[in-house]
Amino acid sequence: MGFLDIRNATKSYGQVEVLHQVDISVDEGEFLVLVGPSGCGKSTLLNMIAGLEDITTGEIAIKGRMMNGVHPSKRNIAMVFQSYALYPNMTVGQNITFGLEMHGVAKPERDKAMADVAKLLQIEQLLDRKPGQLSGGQRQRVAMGRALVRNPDVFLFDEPLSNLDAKLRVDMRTEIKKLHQNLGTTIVYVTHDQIEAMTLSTRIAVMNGGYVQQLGTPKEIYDTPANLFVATFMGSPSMNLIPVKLRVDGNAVYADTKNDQDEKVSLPVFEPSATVKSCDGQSVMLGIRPEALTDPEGADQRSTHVERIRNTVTVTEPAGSDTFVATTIGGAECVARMRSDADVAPGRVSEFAFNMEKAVLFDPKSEARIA
Amino acid sequence: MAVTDPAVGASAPDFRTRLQHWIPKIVLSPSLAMIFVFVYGFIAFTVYLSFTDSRMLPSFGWVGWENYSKLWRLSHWEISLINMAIFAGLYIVVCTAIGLMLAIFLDQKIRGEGVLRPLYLYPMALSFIVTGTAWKWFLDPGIGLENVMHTWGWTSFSFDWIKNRDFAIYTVVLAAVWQTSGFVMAMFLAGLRGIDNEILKAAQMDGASNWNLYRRIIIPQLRPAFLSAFVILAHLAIKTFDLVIALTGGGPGRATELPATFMYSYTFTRNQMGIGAASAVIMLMTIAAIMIPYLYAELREKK
Amino acid sequence: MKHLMMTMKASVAALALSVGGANAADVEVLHWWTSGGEAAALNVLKQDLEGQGIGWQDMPVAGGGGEQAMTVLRARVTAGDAPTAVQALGFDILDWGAEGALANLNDLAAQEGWDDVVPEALQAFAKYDGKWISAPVNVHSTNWVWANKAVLDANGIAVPTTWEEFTAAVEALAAAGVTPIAHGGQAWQDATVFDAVAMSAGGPDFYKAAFIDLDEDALGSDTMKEAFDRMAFIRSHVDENFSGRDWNLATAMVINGEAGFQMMGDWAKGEFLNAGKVPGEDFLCFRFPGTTEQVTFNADQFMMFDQGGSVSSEQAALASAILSPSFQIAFNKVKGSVPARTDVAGDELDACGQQGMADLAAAASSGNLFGSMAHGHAAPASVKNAIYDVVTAHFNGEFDSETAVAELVDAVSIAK
Amino acid sequence: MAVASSDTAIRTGRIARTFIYLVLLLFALFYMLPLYVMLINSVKPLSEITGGGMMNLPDIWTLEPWRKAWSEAQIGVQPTGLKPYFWNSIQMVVPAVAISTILGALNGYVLTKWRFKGDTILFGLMLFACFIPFQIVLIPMARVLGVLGLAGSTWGLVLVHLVYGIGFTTLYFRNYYAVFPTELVRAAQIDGAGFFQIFWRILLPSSGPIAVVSVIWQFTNIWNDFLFGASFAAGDGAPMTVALNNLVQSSTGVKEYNVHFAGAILAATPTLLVYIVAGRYFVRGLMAGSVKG
Repeated sequence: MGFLDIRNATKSYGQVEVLHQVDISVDEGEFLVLVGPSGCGKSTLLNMIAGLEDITTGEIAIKGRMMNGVHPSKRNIAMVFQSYALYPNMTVGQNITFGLEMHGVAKPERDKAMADVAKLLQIEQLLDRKPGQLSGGQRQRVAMGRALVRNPDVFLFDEPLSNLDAKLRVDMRTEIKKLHQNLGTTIVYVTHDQIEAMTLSTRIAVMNGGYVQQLGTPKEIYDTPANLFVATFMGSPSMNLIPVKLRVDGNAVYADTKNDQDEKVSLPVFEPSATVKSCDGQSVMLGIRPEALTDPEGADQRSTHVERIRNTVTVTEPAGSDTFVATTIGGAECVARMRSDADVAPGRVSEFAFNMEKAVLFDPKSEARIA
Repeated sequence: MAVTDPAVGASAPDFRTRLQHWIPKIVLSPSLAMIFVFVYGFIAFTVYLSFTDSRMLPSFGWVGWENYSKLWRLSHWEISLINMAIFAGLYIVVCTAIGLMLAIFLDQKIRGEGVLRPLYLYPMALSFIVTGTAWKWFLDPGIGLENVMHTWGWTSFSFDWIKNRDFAIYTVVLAAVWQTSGFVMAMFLAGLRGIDNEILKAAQMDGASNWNLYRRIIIPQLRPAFLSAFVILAHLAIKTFDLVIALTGGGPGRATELPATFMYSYTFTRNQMGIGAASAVIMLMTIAAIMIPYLYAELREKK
Repeated sequence: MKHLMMTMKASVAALALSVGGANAADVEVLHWWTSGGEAAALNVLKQDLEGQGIGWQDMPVAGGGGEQAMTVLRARVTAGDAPTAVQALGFDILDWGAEGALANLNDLAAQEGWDDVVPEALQAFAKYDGKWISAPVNVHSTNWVWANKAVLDANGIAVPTTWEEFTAAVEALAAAGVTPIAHGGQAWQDATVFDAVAMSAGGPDFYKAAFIDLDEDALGSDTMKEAFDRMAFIRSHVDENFSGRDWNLATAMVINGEAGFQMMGDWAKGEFLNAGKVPGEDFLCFRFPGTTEQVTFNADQFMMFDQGGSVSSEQAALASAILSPSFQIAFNKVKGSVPARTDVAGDELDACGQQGMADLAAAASSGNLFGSMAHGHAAPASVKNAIYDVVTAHFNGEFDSETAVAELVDAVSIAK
Repeated sequence: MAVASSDTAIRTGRIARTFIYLVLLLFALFYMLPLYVMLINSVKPLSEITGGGMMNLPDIWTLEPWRKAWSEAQIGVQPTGLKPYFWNSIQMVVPAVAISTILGALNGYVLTKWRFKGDTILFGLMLFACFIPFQIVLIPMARVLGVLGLAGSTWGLVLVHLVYGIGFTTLYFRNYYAVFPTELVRAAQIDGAGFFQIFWRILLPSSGPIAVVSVIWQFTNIWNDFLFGASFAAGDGAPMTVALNNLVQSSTGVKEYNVHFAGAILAATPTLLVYIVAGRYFVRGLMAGSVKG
């Protein structure tokens, strides 16, 4: 049993089930990120944890205490909203202490808690201002202060950074991460930004269409996505998917496709499992991330399974640290991530190195990874 | 930890949550109860009365459709319906047009807007018990505008609509427009002030003339203001009663009778409450025919 | 809440007994006499009652010749909170009598001998089913013509006594460039003229048949067409701005010499007196030509609402005070009308008032006293208003005389 | 008003601006006309009015009609003027406006922030109730008030105005709260605030503009009502409009038009004041919600 348990939780509006059988257990001190495109049900799930939406079936428990039907204020949670939801008619100080006041905490205690939080977030000079007079980043801090001051069991964040500009977003991201490391609190964090998900979390739940597609550490999600959706949603640029035909040859399995000169290409699958071996002659998708598809010099030196293919470069996009190179393999558009000084030019045929240790296979019908 | 409540651990909702669940409905219930009794209950009562032989006071002898058949035989009723169509149509269109025009003009950074706005708005504050008399005088050719023009030397000027059977209804429209167009102006002004200026700038970059800017960009964005204005105006048009009584008393002849004056006169001064109730039912059905589709569209959209 | 419950219980009890809302020793009086003179006159009554220790709760609701007050009365009765006494006219009294809502004043009437002093035609509206239910205050006669003497003299016109003389006088005035007839185009004013015109065109029997008995033959007769033709004549001799004009502005036209005649009830006299004019010297009053013998009337009365089966002592005192000769004279002097009882001396009234009293007494004894259709003393409200509709429509040119006759028959049959 | 439009993107030429000013001034004259007629005639002796020339300035200026209308004119049997009735109206209007506005605000709050199944239909029913013509409810209303024991009392009138005003106040507040961020309510819930605390501490302090709209609307309608005031108030508890009507209407008496107009302006003073004082907030309030839907 975890610190926060979501057991078989579903949510329906009338006949329509919008969240299906969610099962997640979060340990104390974990940073769980719910990520997915809009409408995937991540905010609904967060609101169910907060008690802002009813749970249709299933259970949610915090610290072993059943939360179904418990009022939000009795769950000992705090929430930071996308719009910050600062009370416009109250000063920053009043905003921060409102929750304590509602819980009947005495004034001296409230003031002390407020002072501590204000110091932690460096917003002492803002305490007498109204939210309307604050910048976006300041509002964000106040919203976090309001959550922190309650010292809750679980922090809930609902896309807290999406209203900030790019630079501020990165700064605040770091700050949230620091807070988590320093305070060791349990956090459930909703975002549609996969970079936020990767950088902040200790575990990620990727959601789509009301289902949890995959639950795992950032590394698991990134390296071994459970299905095509997770593979394409996480990572930028997203994973290349090349249609191939599997060919079993003794103990080895080859993924056959063609380059853009209509030459046959055979890529040996790294350490094929029994399942893979049973797929002789089947058409599948080969997934390979851009950083595993490079120029030969830039290929991972530790990898023992680097395969080279000659193919025509269509577009090059120098991005400073790297150069992204587009090409067409087996009819699929692919992006390779090459060193910035790689010798490539549009229209020229170059060598592309496949790090087959990082390649994964998907069944195109079920979209699931072939493990 | 600020507050925890270790005692509560059951799976049933706690008392406070259940209470919170019921409070909104409890808060709403007195208003709903009042509306159901005083509006829908009374409507039901009126429908019932329309099938009875009530004359001076409600009585409960069932007469079936007799009141309705009598009602449709009355030329008086026919006149009041035709008048309603003319009045409501013109009133709503003219008020909207004037209100929109004034709002657009006032929105051009006009000096003295602060003075003009209350001037346009104040008629809404006055009751027609006496402004009706002022209007009556003003429209009266013998003492009002026509007379003034004549004394100023413009002897061919003629403005005798209020005395003319065919035009009197337009004077009712005029006075009604006077009363509410300022209010409509305020609604449109509010709508205009809420439009994002960046859109306007973008449209100007695209080379839109002022005329096109309003026609193509701004006015379409005022849709909510148009709808609100329509509801308010339609409701005022249907309830128009004092104005007619004060301005023309339904005359000349019966030229400015409206359904509301018809209903009042049959119910209260002619002791034919059954026919009055029947006319009220027809009025309500007309209102419902106009309003229910509107409400349906509006409320469904917002959901 | 508890208080509310108690009030509710109390009021339910009150409803059951049908007791009025006023305090035990108070009379609550609903009326529409709010203009200066009328109200002052009514104040005489109030002081009289207060002298007897009876409080007066005033409930004035003006407007539309009592229409507003009647609407309010219905609301009050429906609420179970009827006023003690209510000013009312003609058929409204009988209608309330028929509802069984009014008190029986027979004992008082017998004691004070009302039957002998109140004209029979008036009694018809003060009694229901043989019981006195209201106390008459005054009698207005409606078939008066008011004329500016200077204007008439200047054009060599004598007081016309027949329709022919009247048309000649009117045409003479028109030729002289004076507006012959001052008129206000409101339904009730049109109907007031119509009353007199119909009476002069067809005589008393026709009037009674058409407006009181609502006889279809009379309503559809050629005489009725003649009456409408005469209305058309009058219509063609009023000024252009007549429509919607208040009657007193029409009276002002006569006072100012802008017009020669006005057909209006005796209340118009107040306007002349108020303007400092003297009857017989500055202005003339005479019966509408062709109706010299007849009087069409309307009478203000106070209905007494039933107070739990018997007449309360306050009501009796009020009714008695209303019919006392001193009040009758004091009030009618101001109001322009004449006393409802024919046995009081009219010395205090002016020339027109004295003539009115004499006419009334004569008409009452010769059977020439009729209720005015226009003022709700000939036919019930529904019929009255149906006739209004036709008369006004005709007067404003919507119908020609022939159509008007047909419409009249039809309208009356629907309203009956 | 210096909100939002300080940066109007539209520029107009000199000729167009002259035209605009001309039109605006013409309409200002049009709106002022009846008030001019009333004012001018309220400071003339009666003889000047009946002598014709109702549009002319007075030859003799007098404030006598005003004094008479306020304290001397015959309203019923007693020459009290409008003075005593003013207080009656205040006693009726203040609670009716206050209660209907508060209830409207609460209803709007429930209908936007505490949605439940069927709430839209209930709101539709409340809104449709705005359209009921008052004349048809008179008789059944009298009966109900009689049964409740409220006939002829100020509280009865307050109830009547409450019932027929609540649809509008609910409409205004609902539209206003519809655009009020729901996240604030959720944040407050998590902070532990209850239904009324959220309303009182979070929503109400931000409701100024729409409250102005609601109050103006209700105040004007209730103050100017005649039908209910005449039917459901006892004689000396009658509101101002009934007294004014008694002053102005008299079927067979002398009409003192100058006193009538003075009385009319006196009776309208509170509503005029409300429009002038609160008018600037009015457009702002409308802007803040009621026309945005």
